[in-house]
Amino acid sequence: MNKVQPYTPREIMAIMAAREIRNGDIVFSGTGISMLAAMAAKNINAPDSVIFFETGAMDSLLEELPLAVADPRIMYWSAANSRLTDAFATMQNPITGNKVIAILGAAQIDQYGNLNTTCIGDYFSPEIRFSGSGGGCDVASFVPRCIAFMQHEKRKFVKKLDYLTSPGQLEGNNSRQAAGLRPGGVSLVVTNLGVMRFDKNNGRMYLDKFYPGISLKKIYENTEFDMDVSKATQADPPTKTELKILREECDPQRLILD
Amino acid sequence: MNKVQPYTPREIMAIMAAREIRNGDIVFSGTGISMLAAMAAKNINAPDSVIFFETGAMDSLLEELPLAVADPRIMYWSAANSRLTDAFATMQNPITGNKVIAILGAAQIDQYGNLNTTCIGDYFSPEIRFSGSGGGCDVASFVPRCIAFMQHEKRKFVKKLDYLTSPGQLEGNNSRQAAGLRPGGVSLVVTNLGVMRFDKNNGRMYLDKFYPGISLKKIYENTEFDMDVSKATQADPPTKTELKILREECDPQRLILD
Amino acid sequence: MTNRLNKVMPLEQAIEQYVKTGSHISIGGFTLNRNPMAAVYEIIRQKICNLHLYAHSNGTGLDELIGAGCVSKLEIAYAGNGKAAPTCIRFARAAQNNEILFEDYSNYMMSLRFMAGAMGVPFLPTLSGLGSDILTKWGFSKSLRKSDPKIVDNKLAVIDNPFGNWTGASKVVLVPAINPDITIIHVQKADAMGTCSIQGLAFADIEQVKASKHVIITCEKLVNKEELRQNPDLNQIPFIHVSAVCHVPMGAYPSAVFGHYDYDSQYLRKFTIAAKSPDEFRKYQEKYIYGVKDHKAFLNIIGRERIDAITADPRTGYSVNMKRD
Amino acid sequence: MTNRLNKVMPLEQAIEQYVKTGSHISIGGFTLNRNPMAAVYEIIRQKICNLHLYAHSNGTGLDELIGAGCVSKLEIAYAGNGKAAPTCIRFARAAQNNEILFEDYSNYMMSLRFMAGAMGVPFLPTLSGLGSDILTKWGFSKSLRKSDPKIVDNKLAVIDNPFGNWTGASKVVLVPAINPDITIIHVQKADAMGTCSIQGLAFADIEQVKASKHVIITCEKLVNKEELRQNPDLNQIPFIHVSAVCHVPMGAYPSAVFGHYDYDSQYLRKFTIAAKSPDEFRKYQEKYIYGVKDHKAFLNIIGRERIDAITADPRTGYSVNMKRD
Repeated sequence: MNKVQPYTPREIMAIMAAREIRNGDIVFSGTGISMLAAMAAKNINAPDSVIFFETGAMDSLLEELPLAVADPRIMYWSAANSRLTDAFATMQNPITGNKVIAILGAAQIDQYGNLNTTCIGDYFSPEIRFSGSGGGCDVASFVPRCIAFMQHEKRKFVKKLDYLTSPGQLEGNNSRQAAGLRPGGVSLVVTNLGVMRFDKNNGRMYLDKFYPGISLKKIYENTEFDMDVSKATQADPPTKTELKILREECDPQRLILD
Repeated sequence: MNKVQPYTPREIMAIMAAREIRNGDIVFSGTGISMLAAMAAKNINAPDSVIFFETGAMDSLLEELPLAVADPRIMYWSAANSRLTDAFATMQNPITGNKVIAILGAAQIDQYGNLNTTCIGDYFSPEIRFSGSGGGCDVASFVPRCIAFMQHEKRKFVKKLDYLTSPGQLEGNNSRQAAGLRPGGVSLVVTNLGVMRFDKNNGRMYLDKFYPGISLKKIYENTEFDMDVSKATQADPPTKTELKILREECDPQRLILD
Repeated sequence: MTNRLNKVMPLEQAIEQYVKTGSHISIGGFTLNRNPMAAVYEIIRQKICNLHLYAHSNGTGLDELIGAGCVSKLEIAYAGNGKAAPTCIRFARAAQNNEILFEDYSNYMMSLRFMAGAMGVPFLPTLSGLGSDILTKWGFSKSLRKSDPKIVDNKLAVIDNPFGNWTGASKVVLVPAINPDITIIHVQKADAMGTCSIQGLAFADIEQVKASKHVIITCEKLVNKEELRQNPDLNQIPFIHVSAVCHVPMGAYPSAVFGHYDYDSQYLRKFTIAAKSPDEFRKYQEKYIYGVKDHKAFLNIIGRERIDAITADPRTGYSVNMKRD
Repeated sequence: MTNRLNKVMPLEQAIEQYVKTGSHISIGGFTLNRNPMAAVYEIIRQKICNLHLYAHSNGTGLDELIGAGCVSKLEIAYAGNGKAAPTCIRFARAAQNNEILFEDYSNYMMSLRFMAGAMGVPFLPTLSGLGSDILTKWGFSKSLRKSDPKIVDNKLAVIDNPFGNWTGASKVVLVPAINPDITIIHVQKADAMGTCSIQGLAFADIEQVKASKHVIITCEKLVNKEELRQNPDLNQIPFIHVSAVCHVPMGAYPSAVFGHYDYDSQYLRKFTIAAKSPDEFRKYQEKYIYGVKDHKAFLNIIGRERIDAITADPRTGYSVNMKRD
């Protein structure tokens, strides 16, 4: 047994996401901590998972951690270098798409796992403008499992998104299906406080795990909408082995960890 | 001035088609005599024409005459080897498609330049079944100029096609446009007797040129539908230079010429 | 799981495992090039029948499968085999004698249908075929379509352009996606996981593979993963699409493989002549298909001389000055 | 004519000839990779404005063009530049201050729109975005759309699947084609006629090129035709699509070119810091863009040391162990 090691919020977030990835998954990775989580899974618990990028690289070797999905580091020693249209087709087609798990970030999330990466305020004259969908809307539309990384703050866990960029369960119940989407969207939310999942029936977010030392009250106070915390248990903290691999093999340059 | 050289029907057909090709044209070539005509144009009168194939090869060197559009000879020293979807997109897109001239064959043609390459008799239970459209229907739908090679026989120049595989002017007048097609389809028919074109207004086939020694009566007798022959003049026979290049440079193995 | 590290198996096993009576199937290549012939002959030897075959322009492989009675339904754009058979003989006979149900599309339509399947959308649009009988004559009846959930309800659909006259198109033809149960292609190089590198034209192989629920790769060379990873720009098919990898040198013979061998025009002509007579055709099949154990034994009958004659010149990728008759 | 034998010209001339005030334009690359930066800077120097820019995920080039006031309308999926700027600074300011009109799509939608343009069809279908605000919030008003024939009447359309529930889809989103007046991309190798070979990921460059009325290629290496013809499988763009070829070594700097140089993370960070302050940004532009004659002069200011630091390692194609901050 490992005893509890000191770890940073970013480290536990990467490990919580990595644990969700199964051997054989095709891991769609966005920018930043997403890449670290994908590499952690591959190096720790899912050696036969396949990392791939919307830009078209499949199963890149990743001798160095890439910092963008167009980083030249992803083009080296991949199984195939293709194009955006190919990469998204791989996810839209359920034959391959159903094996994909995506890791995304967002500025806002609501109780149904819908994401906003577009703006705060009015879309046409925004207070704060963000980067936009990128491939986020596409992935959330196509694949059965998505992990969202979020900072757990009230202004980010909101009752109503300023803009719905990437569909989750829309308005819950069967509204995602009614809109014409396949089952999918965000299925796991990983924050600096805990891990959330979604009720299979009504599509609402609930607290699955809280991190050691984090109170339910703190999570409650940092979430604008009502969230069921009754099923929550404490997360197993990162093990010594997990942290060692994360630090020494996934990001030795500490590009994301710092 | 060259004096008239002996030539075979196949030779004059190849030369008549080649003369229609202009420098700068992108020449879509089908199988057989189409390829010979395309190579003749490139070697004689349109050195900057570009030969390309529905299978995806663009501007192949063609050290040897290919005998099929999937012949490995077209894959050598091309500008790019791509796929069927790319090749047809090049024609469907008017930016490039409007520069394409296609060379096709058919089993039947009607007075509006519609082609049948599918069957004789009932489609569902054919007397004679042919290869089918291949890329013929696509090309005839997309590109502004097509050359059709035909044997000039009454059962091939018919009042009504047994099956309309590749659209020409459909029922004449503006029916092609009304169907949703861009201007295009067969614009020149080259047979063993002469050369036919189409009236800009009503879309009907008329005789443009008859070959030296061929009577209008013979053409009339070998055409099932009424055809205007009033504008016809005698074709200039192949020149010594044209024949020499055709025989010595385009098909020295006499794969098509024999 | 699609990323097993080793998917290599004997061809016999791959065919048995993935090609079933009634399977919806597509095979790679175009007319006389890169048809997966070893797989085709094995399907025939295993007497797998009632296949629903999707083809754009298949030649060599298609006509063998039809000639052997393996195919009951066919969706097709073109059945020809170069100079040897401007129309495939057994295909024409089967159509004329109502031995198969067939439905015609164009090459682009069939390619788009595989592409739609690969993209995971129900259809793709084209401007091809407006005004043609391809739109109006449906080879499969409405009742057959209704009764078989694996056949789409409509052969195709024509809609008004929902974007007005955008790009100059008033009407658009929509062609429905194909997702075969199994696609078999033959490539120059594959590794044990199934990543493939096709040299020369890819035809519609990539779309066919990505549209399919299962994929068998036969390859000229089974190479190390490292060899393929050195230039990922030359690999068109990543392993995630592939179910089985079979190492079958000359596995496309008598069709051509760019960089390896040319098509055997003599064999194709021999096939055409035999195909015209039921008796001769039975003798042909007995000698070259049923009478041999596998593709290696088949190639032994063909003999060294023919194989040498079609071997590709390394500069051009085909057999220079080969007698093609 | 698209097959002139020699399309080589100086970049200044190509930009002047093909990029006009009000042009609808797209540029190649993705965030911090293979943006045609020499061309972007030349557009800025020539003070070409009122551009209508189509982008999927552009970063470096997009933010310079917007920062310089060249862009009045933008159709976009993503504006970010890696670690240096998760959201592009000048883009965000321009959106927040109503200095540009913008309309949002997703990356796949924008890629499909270029692909539709390349294919010559008015739209392509996708299952992306159903239920999202991308479908409901249109950045360009109905009246603007009506008044400008170069803008499509509808941002997109949702239709019921005309093939029943085929492939499991009940509804389909149709996204309209884009056919830019001009696309500019930067590639590793081109010949004088314009045939191009892109090494590494192609992003959506190929679709963008084939969708465009005119195309300018800038290239690291201007090579003989013969060099490209030796391996046509590595050439994604045949010359028929290309209008002008400009030989501009390091023409993507400060973005990366696989096999040649990495992105300059220090330069990108410097740009981000400057972009946050109007005064600093004017100084930045004066020094690096307006104050230099051309890309060569720009690279002279950057200096040998930075260029050596980002030069690609021949094995991996990027700068190994480069400090990325």
